[in-house]
Amino acid sequence: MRLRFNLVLGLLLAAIVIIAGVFAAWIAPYHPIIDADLMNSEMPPSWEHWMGTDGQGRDVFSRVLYGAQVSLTVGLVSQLINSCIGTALGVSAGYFGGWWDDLVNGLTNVMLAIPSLVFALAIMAVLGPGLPSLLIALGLTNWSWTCRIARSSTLSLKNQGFVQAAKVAGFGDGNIMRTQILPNIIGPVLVMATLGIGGAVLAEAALSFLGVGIRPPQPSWGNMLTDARELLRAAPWAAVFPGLAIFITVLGFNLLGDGMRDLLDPHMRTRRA
Amino acid sequence: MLRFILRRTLQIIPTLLVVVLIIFVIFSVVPGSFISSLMSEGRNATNADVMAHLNQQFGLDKPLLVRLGDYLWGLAQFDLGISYRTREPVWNVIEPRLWPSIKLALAAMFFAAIIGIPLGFIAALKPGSMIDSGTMMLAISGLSLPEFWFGLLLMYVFALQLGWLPSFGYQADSIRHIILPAIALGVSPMALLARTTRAGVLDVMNADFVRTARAKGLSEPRLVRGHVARNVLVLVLTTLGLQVGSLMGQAIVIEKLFSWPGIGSLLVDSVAARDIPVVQGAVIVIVLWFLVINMLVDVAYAAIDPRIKVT
Amino acid sequence: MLTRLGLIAALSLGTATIAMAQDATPTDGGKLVFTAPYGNSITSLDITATPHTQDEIVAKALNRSLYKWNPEKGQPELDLAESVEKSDDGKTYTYKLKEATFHNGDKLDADDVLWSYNRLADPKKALPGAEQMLQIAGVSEFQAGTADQISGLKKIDDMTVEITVTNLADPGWNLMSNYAPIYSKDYAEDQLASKPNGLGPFKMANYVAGSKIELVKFEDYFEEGKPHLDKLDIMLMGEASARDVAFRNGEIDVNILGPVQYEAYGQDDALKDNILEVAEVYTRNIGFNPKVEAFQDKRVRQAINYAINKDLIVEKLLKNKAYPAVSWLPVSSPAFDRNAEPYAYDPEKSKELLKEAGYETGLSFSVTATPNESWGVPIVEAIIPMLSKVGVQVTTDPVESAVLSDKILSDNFETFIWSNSSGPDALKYLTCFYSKTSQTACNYVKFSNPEFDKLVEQAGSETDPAKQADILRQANNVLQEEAPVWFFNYNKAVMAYQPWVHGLKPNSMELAIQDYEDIWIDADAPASRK
Amino acid sequence: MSKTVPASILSVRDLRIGIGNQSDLLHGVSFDILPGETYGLVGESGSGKSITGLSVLGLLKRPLQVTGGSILFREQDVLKLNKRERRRLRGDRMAMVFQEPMTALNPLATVGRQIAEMFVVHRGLSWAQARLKAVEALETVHVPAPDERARSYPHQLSGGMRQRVMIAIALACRPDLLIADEPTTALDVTVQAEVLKLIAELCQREGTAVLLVSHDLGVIANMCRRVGVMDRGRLVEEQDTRALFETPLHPYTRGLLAARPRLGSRTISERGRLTELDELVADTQRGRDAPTLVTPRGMLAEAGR
Repeated sequence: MRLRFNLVLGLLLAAIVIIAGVFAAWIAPYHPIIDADLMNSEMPPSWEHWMGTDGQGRDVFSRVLYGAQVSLTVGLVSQLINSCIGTALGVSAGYFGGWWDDLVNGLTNVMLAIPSLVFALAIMAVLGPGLPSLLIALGLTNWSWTCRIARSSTLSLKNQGFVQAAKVAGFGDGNIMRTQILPNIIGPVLVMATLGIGGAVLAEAALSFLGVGIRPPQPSWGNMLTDARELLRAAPWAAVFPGLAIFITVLGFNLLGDGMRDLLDPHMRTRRA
Repeated sequence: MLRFILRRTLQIIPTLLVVVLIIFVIFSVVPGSFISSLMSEGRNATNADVMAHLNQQFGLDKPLLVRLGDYLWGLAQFDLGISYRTREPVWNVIEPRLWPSIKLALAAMFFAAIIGIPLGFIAALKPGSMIDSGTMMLAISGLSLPEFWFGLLLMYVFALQLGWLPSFGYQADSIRHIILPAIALGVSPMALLARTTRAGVLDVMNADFVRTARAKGLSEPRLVRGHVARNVLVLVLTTLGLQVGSLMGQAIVIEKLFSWPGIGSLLVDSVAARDIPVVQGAVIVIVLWFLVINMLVDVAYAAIDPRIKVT
Repeated sequence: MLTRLGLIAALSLGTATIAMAQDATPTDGGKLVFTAPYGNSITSLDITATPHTQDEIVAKALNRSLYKWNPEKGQPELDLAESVEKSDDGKTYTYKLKEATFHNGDKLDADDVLWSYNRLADPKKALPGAEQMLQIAGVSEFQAGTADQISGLKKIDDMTVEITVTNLADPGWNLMSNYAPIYSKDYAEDQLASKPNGLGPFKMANYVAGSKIELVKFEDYFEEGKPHLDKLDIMLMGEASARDVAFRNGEIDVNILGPVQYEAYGQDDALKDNILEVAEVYTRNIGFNPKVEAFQDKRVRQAINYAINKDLIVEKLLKNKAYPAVSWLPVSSPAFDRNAEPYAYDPEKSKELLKEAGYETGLSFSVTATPNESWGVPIVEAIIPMLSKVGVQVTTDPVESAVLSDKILSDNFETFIWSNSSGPDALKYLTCFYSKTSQTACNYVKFSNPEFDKLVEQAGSETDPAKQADILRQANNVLQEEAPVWFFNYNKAVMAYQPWVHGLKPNSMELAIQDYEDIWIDADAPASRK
Repeated sequence: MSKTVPASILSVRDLRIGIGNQSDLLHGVSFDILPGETYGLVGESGSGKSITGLSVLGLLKRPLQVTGGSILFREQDVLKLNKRERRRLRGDRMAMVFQEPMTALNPLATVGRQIAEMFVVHRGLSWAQARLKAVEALETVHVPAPDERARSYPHQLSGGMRQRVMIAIALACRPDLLIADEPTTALDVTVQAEVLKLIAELCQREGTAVLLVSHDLGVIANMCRRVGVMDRGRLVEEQDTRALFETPLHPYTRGLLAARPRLGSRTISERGRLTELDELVADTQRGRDAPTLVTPRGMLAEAGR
């Protein structure tokens, strides 16, 4: 099946980015912050600087590598937080029902109604720029879909034989949720998280554009892109490579997520793609 | 139907209340204030007396809870308060931004729909084929571009290099001005729509009733027209609605880039100036838009899908 | 030395360009598409309600003040008054007003002036423009609530106003402010924000909030034969890269340039001849908070000034769109010392000083900075590697602009990088370092130096401009020696304009503020401007 | 003797179905159905009985495809027809009733319209005429208040009603062959009998041959004259129904009979049945043609007499 091709491609792209991020310190030929040489700013790609240098005279290649660390951290951690919140709320709401379900449902609706970028912007305004704030801002604002999926899956699982059986057998609610329900919804949640990674990387770029992203001079792709947007004419490489890195990463994780979904359930009802 | 709308309208209120509360809490702890934003340019120091008077005038010297109470009381009377920045009623500040924002959201959605839905159909007709992989890759690529980056690219190509379209600005009666921002904003919902449509078509094509229709000896065009399209539409409608609903809030970056006078850019400007009443007002408008669009989607559902009853 | 020569050359070049532009006789008619580059919106059409340059750009077309700034001469001059008589004690001024008409047809009279100034100073209205009224006698009583109007303002007859001030300084510096315009007393105040009514050369035709203001020529404008333009559009465009595309595409007629575009336009044959440059009176600096113990030591402050290669930063990062700073006062200031040498780039000396002060290692501080490309985070990013070479660790504390001033005023910073006014009134801006000036006023680094204080006091009571300048020069030199800040650069403002635009002036106060009534377009303008 | 044998309406010969070109799902199945005859195919799920039915109509879904053999319908090999000709046969000459009446109808169209469609497509009637015929069709399947029901949507009908609608659709054009794939499996026991009765009654009246696919031996016993037993893609045994129940020849058939579930306990017993079956029948004996296989022709000759 050709769809596997997309999955493999996604896996490959994601792997490249992960390797680049994990081994940045070994691969990168220069320090991304200190090795700045203003005399050599805006140099085109060469043997010494594979991707040229930016306006500050820093090696774009090294910064793209270290940027992978930041972007991956942002993507993975924020999605981890989202998944945990979403799953915990969704499963418990679906399982217990009642007022708790109503409450979670209401909260989810509120979260859906406030655009996540607006919410993240507000949180960033409070916490100030920086990686931890970004993780919190993006981690707290994107769990509503995960929550919905977890809730609806739990609702349908709740009435199935094995869950009922476990109940009759006298297992505690927490135990049932952990051992019976969680394993059955982990797949879709994982898909959502994988798809969300791309979204988080893009959100980082958008927040950087709005001036509330990662704390410079720490390199992040969003920062690099924002800094270089005026250099598009003079030093296009300073903008092209981080842009490409974002593109590859988001594409990779999206393909991966799509592929995983098709693998898990080819005809999964996708009310929201 | 009317009862349904009424009930849904009432349901909006608690959601809105929570939103107002969240924004209020966030901006009560946010560093920086409207007063400090007055001198952000570093040019002229603002007179301390003026600052004190301003604080007093806007009631910023009152305790937080009193301010919240005042705000909610005003809101109950459809009064959004007075903008710190312009010293006009907030509604006067928001109202002129409304129509441009809606226009942009609808135009972006139009673009997304006319490209995304056919793309999804094409991909789904031969699942697993090269065409499928290709179109999906294209769609996901659209999802993978940072918006401002893509917008800037559009500007360079279509405004500067080709000279076909104006690069920025808003003209009430001009379609040409809306094209580039609409495309830049629409590319990500386009990708989502293509994906949903593809999944939807595959879903429906695998449905039992399509097998029934095949067993009835229907030709493919009749099959798609009579049985597939409407069912896919039901699936796509949710995505469509959610996207239209959230586009107003998502447009921040694009509005800033293209100098589009929408709610999004007003929101960013107001956050920067700590003009809290306008921030509140803008968020309320964005949230309301989302909720109302979703209500409309539900109404549309009822019109298309007989299984859904609206009471 | 070389830099300064270059600077002077550049200055004269700018003037030359303008002189050329003014050679031809203005022709009337046509449309100008101007840009307001400091954001995507303006705050209010009522300029008295806001302190932002972005709004001033619009207000300049709509309103007139008693005085106006003459960019060519570098001093205020009468605008709405024909003549002024100064009393012998130098504190009472009698103005004979010009015949002028408001956009709604009202005629200007003395009551309008009194009403406008009283309104500005009214504490209940809390208008930022109140700042400009403080020099007038009786304002403090009025603000304190012990008087129900300003006693220093008197109507002599319908067209004559007498203003009494509290000190010897020329009130023109305050009353020329675009933030202190004359409004009509008979016009509904609540209309000002949406339907402005001024004395300016253009009146409102259409305002698209967050996008643009369209203005049309005001036929009854009081200056004969002006304005030349029929229409004036002001586009609100904060995003520089978007402005660049629009300018190159011919959609806008002027573009305030950032460093990158300054360099690019200078290298572009099609654009390089239509660039207007001016040394603006802003000094960009990093202020050291004496709260940090190390910064109480003059040697540390000096060491930092020595450690940073500001010429390189100005050249490479700002693309020479700035003049490396010597000290606080800018080159154009009469009190600027032409013989003063800036801190040289000398890392060795810096290390020595740090060693003497006991900070050979271990000094680290953060710089609170906005994202601004010329005086914000990018500059801090550039000094990080430089200071790390002398053993000083610098981190960034990026903030939004509203937070920057908040943090500074509440003394919640180690250092900040900012751009502050440093002219044209040298005394006013040096007073910011006077020890009795509070941090919330403008002594952000809580500078306190007896020698400096004495000089400022002396200058304040000196009426002879030449002598005053002399004293201020000394004060400025003390400031340089004491280095309460890192002296970074003086801004060079750059505006690119389309070849058919004439009459732009090198306004050193703020280049984006132009006398619209003097701008005109020639026959080469494209059809869309006719 | 061969003169007494009427030409079979459907004649499947050595039918092979697989994924790609490997025939690993159906390994050569042959059987005949005479006009008006009801023929049963019985077997566990996964034995290949359903795809056999689908392949006759040409509804196999990719990647499944027919890899060999022939399907003669009215002495014409439908596998050799082009897509269009084959489509014309579907619904018109051969029709199908599916297992799940809940999902087999388009939820967004009225049942009237879904029946009427048959007349529009195959008889070229206008929608208005077709609608009248649809009401008639509903009447024939004993749907009360057919006029009103025609305007209903599937979700407004009970499972049994829906299956009646399905039957109305299938028999609308009076086909020669009806393939009923587990037509009652998803229905309540009480309804099952009625629906089966309806199929039997209508087909008898019109002389429609029926290929009844079911795992339920009870259903087969009630409806069919002859039964084919399928296991693992092979037709392991074919007999007259009564004979099959009395003297099952193949060990698998014996196992199947022994493990016969109690009626009505479908879902849960299905699991149980499988395990039981595995215990009852040795793996080596499964999926092989029994040496005792009675040729269909021989039995038919007897039946025709």
